[in-house]
Amino acid sequence: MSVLVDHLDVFVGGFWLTFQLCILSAIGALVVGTLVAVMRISPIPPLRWIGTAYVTVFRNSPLTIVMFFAAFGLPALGSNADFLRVPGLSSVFSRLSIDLPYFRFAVIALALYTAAFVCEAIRSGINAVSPGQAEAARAIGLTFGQNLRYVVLPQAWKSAIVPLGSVIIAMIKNSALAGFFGVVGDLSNSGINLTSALGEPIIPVFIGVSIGYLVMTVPLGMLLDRVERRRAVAAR
Amino acid sequence: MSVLVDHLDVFVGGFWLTFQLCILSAIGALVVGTLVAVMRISPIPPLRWIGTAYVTVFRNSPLTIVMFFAAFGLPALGSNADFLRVPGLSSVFSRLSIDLPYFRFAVIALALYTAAFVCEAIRSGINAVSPGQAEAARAIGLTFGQNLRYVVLPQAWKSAIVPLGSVIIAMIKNSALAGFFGVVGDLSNSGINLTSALGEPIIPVFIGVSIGYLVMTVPLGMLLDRVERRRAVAAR
Amino acid sequence: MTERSEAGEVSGTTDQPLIRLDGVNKWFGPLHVLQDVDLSVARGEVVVVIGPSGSGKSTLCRAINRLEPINSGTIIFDDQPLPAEGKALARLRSEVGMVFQSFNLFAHKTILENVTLGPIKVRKEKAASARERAMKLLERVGIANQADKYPAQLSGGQQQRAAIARALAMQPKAMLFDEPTSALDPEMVGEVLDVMTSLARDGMTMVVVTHEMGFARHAANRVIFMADGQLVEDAAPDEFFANPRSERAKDFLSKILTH
Amino acid sequence: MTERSEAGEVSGTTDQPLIRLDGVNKWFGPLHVLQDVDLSVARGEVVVVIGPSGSGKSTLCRAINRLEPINSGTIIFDDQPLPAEGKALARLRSEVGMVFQSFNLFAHKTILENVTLGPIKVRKEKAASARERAMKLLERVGIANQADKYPAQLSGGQQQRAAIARALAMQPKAMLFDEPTSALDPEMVGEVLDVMTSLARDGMTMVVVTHEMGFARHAANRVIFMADGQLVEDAAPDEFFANPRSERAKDFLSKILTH
Amino acid sequence: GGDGGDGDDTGSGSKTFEAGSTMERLNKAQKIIVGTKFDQPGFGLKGLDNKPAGFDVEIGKIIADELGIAADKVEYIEAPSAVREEVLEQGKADIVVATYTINDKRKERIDFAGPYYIAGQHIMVRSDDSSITGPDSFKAGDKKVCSVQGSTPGDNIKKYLANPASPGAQLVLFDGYQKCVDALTNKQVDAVTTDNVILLGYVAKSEGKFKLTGEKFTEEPYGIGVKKGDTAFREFVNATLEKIYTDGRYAKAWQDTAGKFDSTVPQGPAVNRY
Ligand SMILES: Nc1ncnc2c1ncn2[C@@H]1O[C@H](COP(=O)(O)OP(=O)(O)OP(=O)(O)O)[C@@H](O)[C@H]1O
Ligand SMILES: Nc1ncnc2c1ncn2[C@@H]1O[C@H](COP(=O)(O)OP(=O)(O)OP(=O)(O)O)[C@@H](O)[C@H]1O
Ligand SMILES: N[C@@H](CCC(=O)O)C(=O)O
Ligand SMILES: [Mg+2]
Ligand SMILES: [Mg+2]
Repeated sequence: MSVLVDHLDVFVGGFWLTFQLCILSAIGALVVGTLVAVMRISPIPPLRWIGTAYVTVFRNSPLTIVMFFAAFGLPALGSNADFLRVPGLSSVFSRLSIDLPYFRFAVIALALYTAAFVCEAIRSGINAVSPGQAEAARAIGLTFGQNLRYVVLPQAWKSAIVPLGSVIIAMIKNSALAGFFGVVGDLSNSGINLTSALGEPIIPVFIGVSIGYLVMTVPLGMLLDRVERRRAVAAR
Repeated sequence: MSVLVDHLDVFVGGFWLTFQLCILSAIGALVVGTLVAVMRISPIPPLRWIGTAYVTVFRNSPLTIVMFFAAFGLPALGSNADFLRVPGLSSVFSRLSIDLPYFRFAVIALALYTAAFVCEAIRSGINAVSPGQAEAARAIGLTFGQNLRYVVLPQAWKSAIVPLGSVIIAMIKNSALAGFFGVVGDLSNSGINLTSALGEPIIPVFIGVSIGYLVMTVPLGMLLDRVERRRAVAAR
Repeated sequence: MTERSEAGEVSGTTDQPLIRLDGVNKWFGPLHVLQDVDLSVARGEVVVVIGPSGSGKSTLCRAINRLEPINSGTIIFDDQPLPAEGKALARLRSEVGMVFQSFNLFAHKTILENVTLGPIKVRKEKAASARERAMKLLERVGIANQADKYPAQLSGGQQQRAAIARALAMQPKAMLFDEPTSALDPEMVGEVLDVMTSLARDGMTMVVVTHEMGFARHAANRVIFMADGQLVEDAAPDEFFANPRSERAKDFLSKILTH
Repeated sequence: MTERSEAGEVSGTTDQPLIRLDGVNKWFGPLHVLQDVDLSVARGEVVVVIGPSGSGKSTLCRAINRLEPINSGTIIFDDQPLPAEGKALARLRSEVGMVFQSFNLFAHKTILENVTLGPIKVRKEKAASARERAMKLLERVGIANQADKYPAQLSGGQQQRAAIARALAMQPKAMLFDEPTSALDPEMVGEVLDVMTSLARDGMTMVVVTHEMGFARHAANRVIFMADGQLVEDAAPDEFFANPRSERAKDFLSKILTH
Repeated sequence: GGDGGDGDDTGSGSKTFEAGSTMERLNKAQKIIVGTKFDQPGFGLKGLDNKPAGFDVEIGKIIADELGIAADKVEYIEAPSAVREEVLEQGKADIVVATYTINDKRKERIDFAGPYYIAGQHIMVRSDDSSITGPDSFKAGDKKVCSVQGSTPGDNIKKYLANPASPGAQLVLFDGYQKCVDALTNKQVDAVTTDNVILLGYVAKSEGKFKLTGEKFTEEPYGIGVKKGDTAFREFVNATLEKIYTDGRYAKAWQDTAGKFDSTVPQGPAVNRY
């Protein structure tokens, strides 16, 4: 296991990059997922159809495929995802603004894929809000948008938080795929480099990589368990 | 898109292999997941701890890592997963019994990973069975095992079926990773092989691959939606 | 009763009813829930709707502010046909207060926020003035001291009074009540009926679905008896209770009045 | 009452009680739910347990077949201390029938399957003979014609009678009833009490938690009054109802007997 | 063409190119993206310094140099076997130097300069294994072989298998050669097949555990991939190659990298101006 000590810098660097990837993708997924959820419950049928189609496609396709399309389809369409080179953001997330677009592609793929699940988590939260709430809001004259904004969504978030947490945990694990699609130096990719380039034995390296992911996912999972349990007690 | 027509045999072959992989992994995941669920609710604390540890580790690690351990860790430990070369099974699933172990490794990785989620789905089903059922069973003298077998699990399956279905859909999508770990000829791997070596462009190839997965996942998802809706109506 | 006629005069169109339904039909799938309903409610009038369960009372109520769209017929409110959707519908709804059986206070907002949300977001009032008016309304319904609590912290009767204040805060031209007391423990029914009676006395136009016969007798101008989606009877309360014309109303009253 | 003494003689140990609790204590966390409980129930005896909600009646009942483990004291059933777990505990439980307030019929099995499951899986009887006996029991409780239905298709009273048949199918030495009629609509209480009365008459040893004073008066040998985890009073029914000794029992009876 | 400066001349502004040409664009930008392998000892292997090294990398640097771009202005991206055409088509790299066999299928999508080296497919086995003597040893069906997804050797070897139509029983394809080497070490497979030079790198690294067996059985002319239709740029690269064959830079590049595994310095093959 000395590889963990000898190459600690590699693991820490990989962890940090994966962490950045996850933060950015999570933000993207929450924003896009909320929008899609709103589309799916909107009173305008075409919007509903688009929302449903979005969720059906992304929920039912492997993430590898989505990553493939992001990594090879976007460039084929002529995009290097330069819109993600947001000046302020790049000072923290330096990978966003470099010329090589793979980090941006990975963020896009992870965010779009995860958004479908975020949408469903939020929808389940919206369904958990008693219909009387929305009805009362309509009865005092709030429009659809105001109703969502001031009455339904603030309450939906609460019961969506546990499913959303599970979605984010799944996303963190899914981020391990980014290494296959050209993101250099993330946690699982640095594991692969340690083994292939430096000839480190595979098992200890991947134990190290697993620990890196568990450090992110297990505490989040425990937090969710606690929220869930507190909620269950409160519901009695 | 002519690649879809020209290489239809490749896609169909890949689809068939992925289908076999999924069937076998699903069976394994259901069996292991049920066992782990039983461990998690068993009256014997060490079994409970093992069950909880199993679920924590597999739920929180990326599947890529699990696949890595199966494909490179098992051989390092000297196992070629030969116990999966079950004579009868091999006549249907010929890949099980060949010398190359990667198909078996993929089955093991997918099954063990998915089992953690199966366990949680079954546990949620068990929790949905009213405690009075198990109590009545104990009161007439059924042992823990008989109680599970004749009273609790048959009822738990019913409310676990929708979450289990989602777990299986996720597993089908996850099977796309197998191609990265040496399973030759599954859907996503055959897609990759059509590219550079045969000079086919990537986008149409991967549209074909996506269709292959959607053909498996979307109908299953629609079936689940219907079951869920019927259940919701019945519950009123 | 003085203020009431006053209110009528102010609007200057006392002869035109505030609410008018003409040949209204509503189906839920195969179920004909409202059958050719004609009804008009004058400004300042208090109409109580009674009838057996499933007869369509709630649906009637909800049709009036288009929480439930109708299949045919016309509904006219304040001389305008009900708008179909969008901003115009939202405006119409803001002019018709509605009080539900299950209160439906916004669970994540304090009582005060519940009452000010509509004025601020719909009527675009200043927060300060909305709050001030809200406090007056809460005082009027007797729960000013609960303003900063959340709905779950209040008793059912307090919640329902808050819901009435929330509806009043929009300064509606009419109020609809759908069984406002039937989710309440018996000791709390009185406090809500008191508020409603005082509203009626102040000249508010009200349509009230209720089984509280006492309220119907003392506060209503008219009682309407519904059965199977039809308005079977429409009479002054004294007349109706003393002398129901239809068999169904007689039957219904005999069951209801035995406890 | 003839059969009853007969049953006692057959076992040949009439002098030893069938159930004996000695200094039994049970805590739920800080809550002392059973406090030094001593109780013995003779073979063929019918004991009714009454007492206010939360006094520990259900816990007492459940302790007797160890559905609830106790913290200290001993419980002896049929001259054997209760086994702690495993097969021996399962065997003990199969000798003590239990009937729950909420029936707890196995929802995925027909009534007949409910009744035969225990005999086949626990007593290892042949399916055919178990079915035959089950049909006789269902006839006895008056629902033989419902044998192939699922629990959800039966009324509450029918379900509870099926639950009694299920318990009887194990040929238990004693039966425990935990408020067997309190989840029933009033018109169904009678049919269940009738079955219980006939059981008592046939000499079954019974511990019955119930608020049905009629049953207690007519079918019980003894009435036990529990309060706060203690057995406060233990007397013949006539004596108890006519002349409760403790203040608490008096108080409780005055509340219960007013309706 | 350029001004014909030697290897030490890295001055940026000192070169001028025809207006509108790729050469001028790259020179102006003072940056070039080279697609190469990251996992091939001798040709393109990335270390933990995040910089790849090898013969292909040196060729890339020389071309950059001829364009007036300093070595530290060269950016590298990984070009795994399966996606080299995409990397060029989508403009993710300006050139691909990545053990890249010239063939007609690929020429339909991109253009090749070169060849600059002629490799050939070969087979690597464990040193103690004498049962495999060439591709025909796979015909019996009991020997298993590993190669890489989307590579020509992975496709070529199929016709030597017992059942070419369903190769899965004998052939494993990973996304990189290192995984094949692991599989060979752990005895999941009996052989790894790809170009001889790639295998030589692994043989050298293996400290005697692996050896090559039999003879090369194909010719793999390595080219430098450029965007389809960019004839001027292709011609520039071809001219550069011809120049370095003679001025010693080609030989030095070999000696510094792959030469450590195969000391016979290759003769620069004649470029193919198709
Ligand atoms: N959203 C709906 N979809 C289908 N049927 C409905 C719906 N809402 C109401 N109904 C049916 O329409 C009929 C009238 O319902 P409504 O709620 O108006 O009756 P009601 O007079 O208010 O009864 P109650 O006294 O029980 O509140 C009933 O048969 C009811 O089942
Ligand atoms: N599983 C449990 N965990 C914690 N406390 C419990 C549990 N079961 C019962 N209790 C508490 O123990 C006390 C006695 O409960 P028990 O159910 O025996 O009362 P009871 O006399 O049957 O009341 P009731 O007439 O309401 O059924 C109560 O205060 C109850 O809240
Ligand atoms: N030269 C072969 C194999 C080398 C490689 O896998 O890159 C090819 O171009 O496909
Ligand atoms: Mg109603
Ligand atoms: Mg109880």
